[in-house]
Amino acid sequence: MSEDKRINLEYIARVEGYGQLVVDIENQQLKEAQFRVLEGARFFEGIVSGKKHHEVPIIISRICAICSVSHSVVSTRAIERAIGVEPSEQTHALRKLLIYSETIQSHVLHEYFLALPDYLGKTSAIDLASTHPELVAKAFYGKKLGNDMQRIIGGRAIHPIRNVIGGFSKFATTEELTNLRDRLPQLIDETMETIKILASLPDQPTIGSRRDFVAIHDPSEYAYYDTDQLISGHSGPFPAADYQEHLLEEIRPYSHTKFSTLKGESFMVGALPRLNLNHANLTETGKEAFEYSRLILPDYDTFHNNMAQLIETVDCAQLSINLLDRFIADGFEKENFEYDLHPGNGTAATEAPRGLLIHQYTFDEDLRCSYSDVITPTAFNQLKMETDCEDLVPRIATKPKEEIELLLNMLVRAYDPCISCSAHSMKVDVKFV
Amino acid sequence: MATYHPLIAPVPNGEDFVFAEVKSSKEIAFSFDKTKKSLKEFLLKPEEVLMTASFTEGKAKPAPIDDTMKILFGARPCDITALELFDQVFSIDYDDPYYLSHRKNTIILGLNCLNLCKNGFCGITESFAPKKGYDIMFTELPGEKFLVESGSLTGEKLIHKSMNVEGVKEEDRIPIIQTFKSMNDNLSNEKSLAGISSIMALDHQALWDEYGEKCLACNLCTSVCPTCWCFTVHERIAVSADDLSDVTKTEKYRHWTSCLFKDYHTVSGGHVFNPTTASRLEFYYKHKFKGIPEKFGVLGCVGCGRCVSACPVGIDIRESLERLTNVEIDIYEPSESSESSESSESSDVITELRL
Amino acid sequence: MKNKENPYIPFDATITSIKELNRFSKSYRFDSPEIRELNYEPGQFFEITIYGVGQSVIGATDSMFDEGFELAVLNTGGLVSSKLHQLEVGNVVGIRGPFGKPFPMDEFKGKNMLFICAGIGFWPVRSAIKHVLANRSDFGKMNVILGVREPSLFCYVNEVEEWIARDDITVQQTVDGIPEGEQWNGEVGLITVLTDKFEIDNPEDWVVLCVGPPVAFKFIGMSLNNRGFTDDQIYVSLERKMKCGIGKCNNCLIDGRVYVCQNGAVFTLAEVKALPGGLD
Amino acid sequence: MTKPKVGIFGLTGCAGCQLEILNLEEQVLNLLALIDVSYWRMAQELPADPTNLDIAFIEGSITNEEEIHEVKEIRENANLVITIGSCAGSGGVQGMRNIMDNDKVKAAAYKDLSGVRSVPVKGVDEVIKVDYKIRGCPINRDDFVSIVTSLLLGRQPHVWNSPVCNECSMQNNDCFFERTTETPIYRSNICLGPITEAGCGARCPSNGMPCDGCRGLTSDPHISQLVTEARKRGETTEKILMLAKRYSAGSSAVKKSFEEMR
Repeated sequence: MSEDKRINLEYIARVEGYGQLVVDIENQQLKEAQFRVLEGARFFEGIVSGKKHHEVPIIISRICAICSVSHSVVSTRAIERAIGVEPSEQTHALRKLLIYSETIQSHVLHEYFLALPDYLGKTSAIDLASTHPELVAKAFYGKKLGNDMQRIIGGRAIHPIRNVIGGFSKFATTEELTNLRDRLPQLIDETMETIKILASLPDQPTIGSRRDFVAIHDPSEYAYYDTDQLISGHSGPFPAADYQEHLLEEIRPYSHTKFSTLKGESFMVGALPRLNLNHANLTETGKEAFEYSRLILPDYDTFHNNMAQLIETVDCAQLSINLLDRFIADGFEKENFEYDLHPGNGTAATEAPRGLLIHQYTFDEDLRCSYSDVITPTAFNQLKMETDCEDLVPRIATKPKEEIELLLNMLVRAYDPCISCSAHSMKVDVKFV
Repeated sequence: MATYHPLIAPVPNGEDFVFAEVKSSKEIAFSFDKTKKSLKEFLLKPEEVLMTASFTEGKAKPAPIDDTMKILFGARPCDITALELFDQVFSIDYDDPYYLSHRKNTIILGLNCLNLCKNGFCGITESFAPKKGYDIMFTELPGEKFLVESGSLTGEKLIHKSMNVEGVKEEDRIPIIQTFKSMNDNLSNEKSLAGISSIMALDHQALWDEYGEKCLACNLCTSVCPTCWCFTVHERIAVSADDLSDVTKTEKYRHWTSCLFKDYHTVSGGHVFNPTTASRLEFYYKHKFKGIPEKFGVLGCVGCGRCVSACPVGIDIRESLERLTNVEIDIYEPSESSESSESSESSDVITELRL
Repeated sequence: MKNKENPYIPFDATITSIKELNRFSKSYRFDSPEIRELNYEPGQFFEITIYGVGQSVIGATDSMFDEGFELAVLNTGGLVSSKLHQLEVGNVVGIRGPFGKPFPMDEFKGKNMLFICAGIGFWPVRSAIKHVLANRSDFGKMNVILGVREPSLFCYVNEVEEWIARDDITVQQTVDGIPEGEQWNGEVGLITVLTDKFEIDNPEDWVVLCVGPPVAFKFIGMSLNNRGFTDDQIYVSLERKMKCGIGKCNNCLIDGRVYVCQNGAVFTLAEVKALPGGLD
Repeated sequence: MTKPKVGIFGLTGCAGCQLEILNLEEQVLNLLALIDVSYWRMAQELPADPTNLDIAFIEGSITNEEEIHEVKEIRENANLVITIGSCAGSGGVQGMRNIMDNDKVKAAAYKDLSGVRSVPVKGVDEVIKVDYKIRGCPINRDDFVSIVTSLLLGRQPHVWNSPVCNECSMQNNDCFFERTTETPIYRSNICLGPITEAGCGARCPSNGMPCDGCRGLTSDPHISQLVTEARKRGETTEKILMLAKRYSAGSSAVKKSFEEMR
């Protein structure tokens, strides 16, 4: 029996921002899969042009609220490289702490509110609250802690204020840091339990694919923040500044959208790629979490991105404890903001919760922005979402339409896509069905 | 007794000094010019809940007043002079229980100025030697000693209980008398604001217009001023993002406001009584130099010069007073060396105080 | 109020009845043990707190113990008045007061009384009118002039008709204009069309109580001056922003020195004219 | 008290204001006890019902024809329309392209413009009647809670009616204008506190950064005085106005305020 199905998952709920996946299935064959963004274009690269160096991070963090810390951190870092600022080790450490906070907050939100309800047969977090109140309580605990960390270190949970070019405009007090430090062990314990629960759930969907992945890489630590190197699973490391040469953007005939490719192929960024590429540098606590997860690396299964996020939540909590202990013991040094600024070009790459994030800027003699390029994780992942459909659909094409819909939804959600951030860099061609 | 009460004292804050709670006398900045803001925030809180009630049932009851005894060290003579006005304001006709409670529970330890401070003109306003308003007034003497004078029973008890007191020798007083004399001679002998109140009744429109063109109406001057006490009262539903459980909790609260704001002059229905910044500045000066003297018998300005330091656009009350009264006011810029030099040494005496 | 421990705390009062005065205004009657003890005089005002919403200053609209404690409220669309207009019988509000100087009714004994009420200015004047009616033999002649924007805005119409029926009080009414669909056979024009032709014999025997928008005081004052009244015979009530009601918060200050809440709100026109900005 | 039916809608923006609502954390459940959220794409699976709403909250600005159509539909289906954040209130940061060279802006972001359809950025009230605006970029959750509870109790939300300086001066913040010393590399030497509506608790100044006006103008902004002062500090009028419109270039009311000032 053959049946033509056109599955139009308009407004894939429970992702931040609004997107649309259109999948045409004909004779149990995938005819076309297109992931589209319904949000309007915002032209951020255009808006920051002509703006002074210190204005750019404030504006550019508005690309995406949930990754606003990453945008703020990576933009200040890229601008510092461009105009000749080399901040202190303390600043780098504080920025890492900010990124860990954001990763915890974002991963917890995604796992408990957006992904787990699918695995437990629920339609929403509100639905989940009625049957699994303990999971919802864990979610609120972790999310609130992540947010409080961002508030205390960055001055605000969304669009941080204190992270500025050259350092931080204000520091947290020892009391505030101690409060955060004391709350983190509970997050680690609770996340470990959730990892065990997820690892034990039977009949989880899988996808058969061996496509490549990319993340930033630092030989000495599990990198979340600003390294010189990018690394891919199949072809090894390359300099982050050369990202445009390696991660080519191409136009495909069936779409107006730009696609990032690695050697012409789709690739994934995010928690699972990071785990695959950098797992050797997990903290001891992170390694313990990895043991509980029962994952076997390399792991190409997009659905396992959810598990990787939970492992990272534990790892980030441990890394945060380490940094907080240090700041509680040593306090903060007053920053030195004295630099002779010069025009120039700079690139920075960091790991947003949902994957690789690259900013590049050029500043002119007047220290005004003359060129900028921002590539967000969802933009990197867009082609991979489509090729995953090619991998997944043949395995599920005989199932009922509702089940296919659910599985495709789960697939897209596993990427934790943030459509607000991709809206500015992707072309939008909306077909309302 | 001092050991057991929280101590508020001047501490460095960027380029300024502010009053803050200190844990040890080491944190105290003894050689401070003056604090950026006056001490009024400890007596008339920037925001204070007056009453709590239920949205549907009323049953208003006074909000509990924080009446822990505090010690405030480092009040300058200008600050203490201003308290003479505040004490009247908040007890005349009706007692203000909030102010009076904070006042009663704050032990004021004054510190006399031996130098003119930046932008200060207390000689003109004659507010450099208050006779009352403090519990103890300290004056730094040569040789790491302080002259202490009690201004209240509490102060007297405190001196005898907590300090090693030796008799005052007449020569100890000489430098103080000289300083006070020089402030008097240099500033207020032939220069005085007597008659300012009748001068204020005249038309100075050109001056107000000129300042109105510059003024941002930001209220920094009124917020640092030790003699500004305007407040506004609002009701709110006291539901926070951290507790949405009872949405009928309500509060009546007050917070500082400023006569420079449009809202201050706007009545129900939208009419604005002083629509221009110029007219609001006129109101501001008239209140300080006519309204307050008439009602309370003191000037509404203690010459601390904080508003001069605070004004973002450089409006200078000394310049306006000069133009209003034709009395020239010396502008004093302290040099590095003229600031009090004995900081760490003098802490010994204070340690004995066991603050 | 003087001896109350905390002058900022209102007492609770329950709304016992609500009357529609016109399409923008309602009057409210309240009751509570405190209200039964209340002592106030015409021209004084109260601060009404809607818990959680805000507070507003409203002049008393009736005389003591005549019909109970009543306040009339125009819905200006503001925070408090719009919420007050949603309230129902049985709802609780907070009341503080009375505040301010009253009309010096004792000083007026033996005088002829002219009441001039522009728009909602009628409400506070009504308390003085009722006081005079209740002590009618203490006063001489009594004239009431009412002016509103359009006929449908007249308030307390039945009561005014009762006054008109009496022979010891003269009532004159005018409207600024007659919108389409409304009926009006009386005078048309600003309130000064009535004051301009007000007949008096000995101006010094008269006292005028005039309440309305401050801008009207200027014109009414001129008109009355032309009829032979001096400014110190004309009593007005001023409106300003009031927050504390007890001379502390400074919001109602005029000219940096006169507290409307304590030195007023009743002033003679002479006092107001001597006050820069008083007639703004 | 019957629970009001609420819809939360997102147009073009960063989703931060909706996220700030989620940031109520466990209090979200208490909020749900007060209101019936019948439409919220960010947190709910379909089916959702965007009709017969008591309150519609709209986040994000209007940037294309579809969104114009969408807000009109929301207005028809809702008793009260409340915008959340500066995008919906006045265009948000993306609105800056309205006052820049639009073609250059677009070309800097996309090499091929053939597939991009957009209209000038608009705040929601440019297209439909808005009953209330919750200010800020992003909004803060206390504001949101205070406004929602106000509406539930039939009370008009509180308006500050004074500049950020009012709240800032109650704290021990240094005034950015007061200092004559050199401006550090990381910030502007202009603070928009004097012309910006209070209510944020002077968030940015309290964190060492000048106010950049995300809450919009007060009812009484002293713009010309601010421009005069900023010019004395070496800024051009053009730059000051660009800064002042960072979050509000999609509002014709704001445009008018600035034109009146000239």
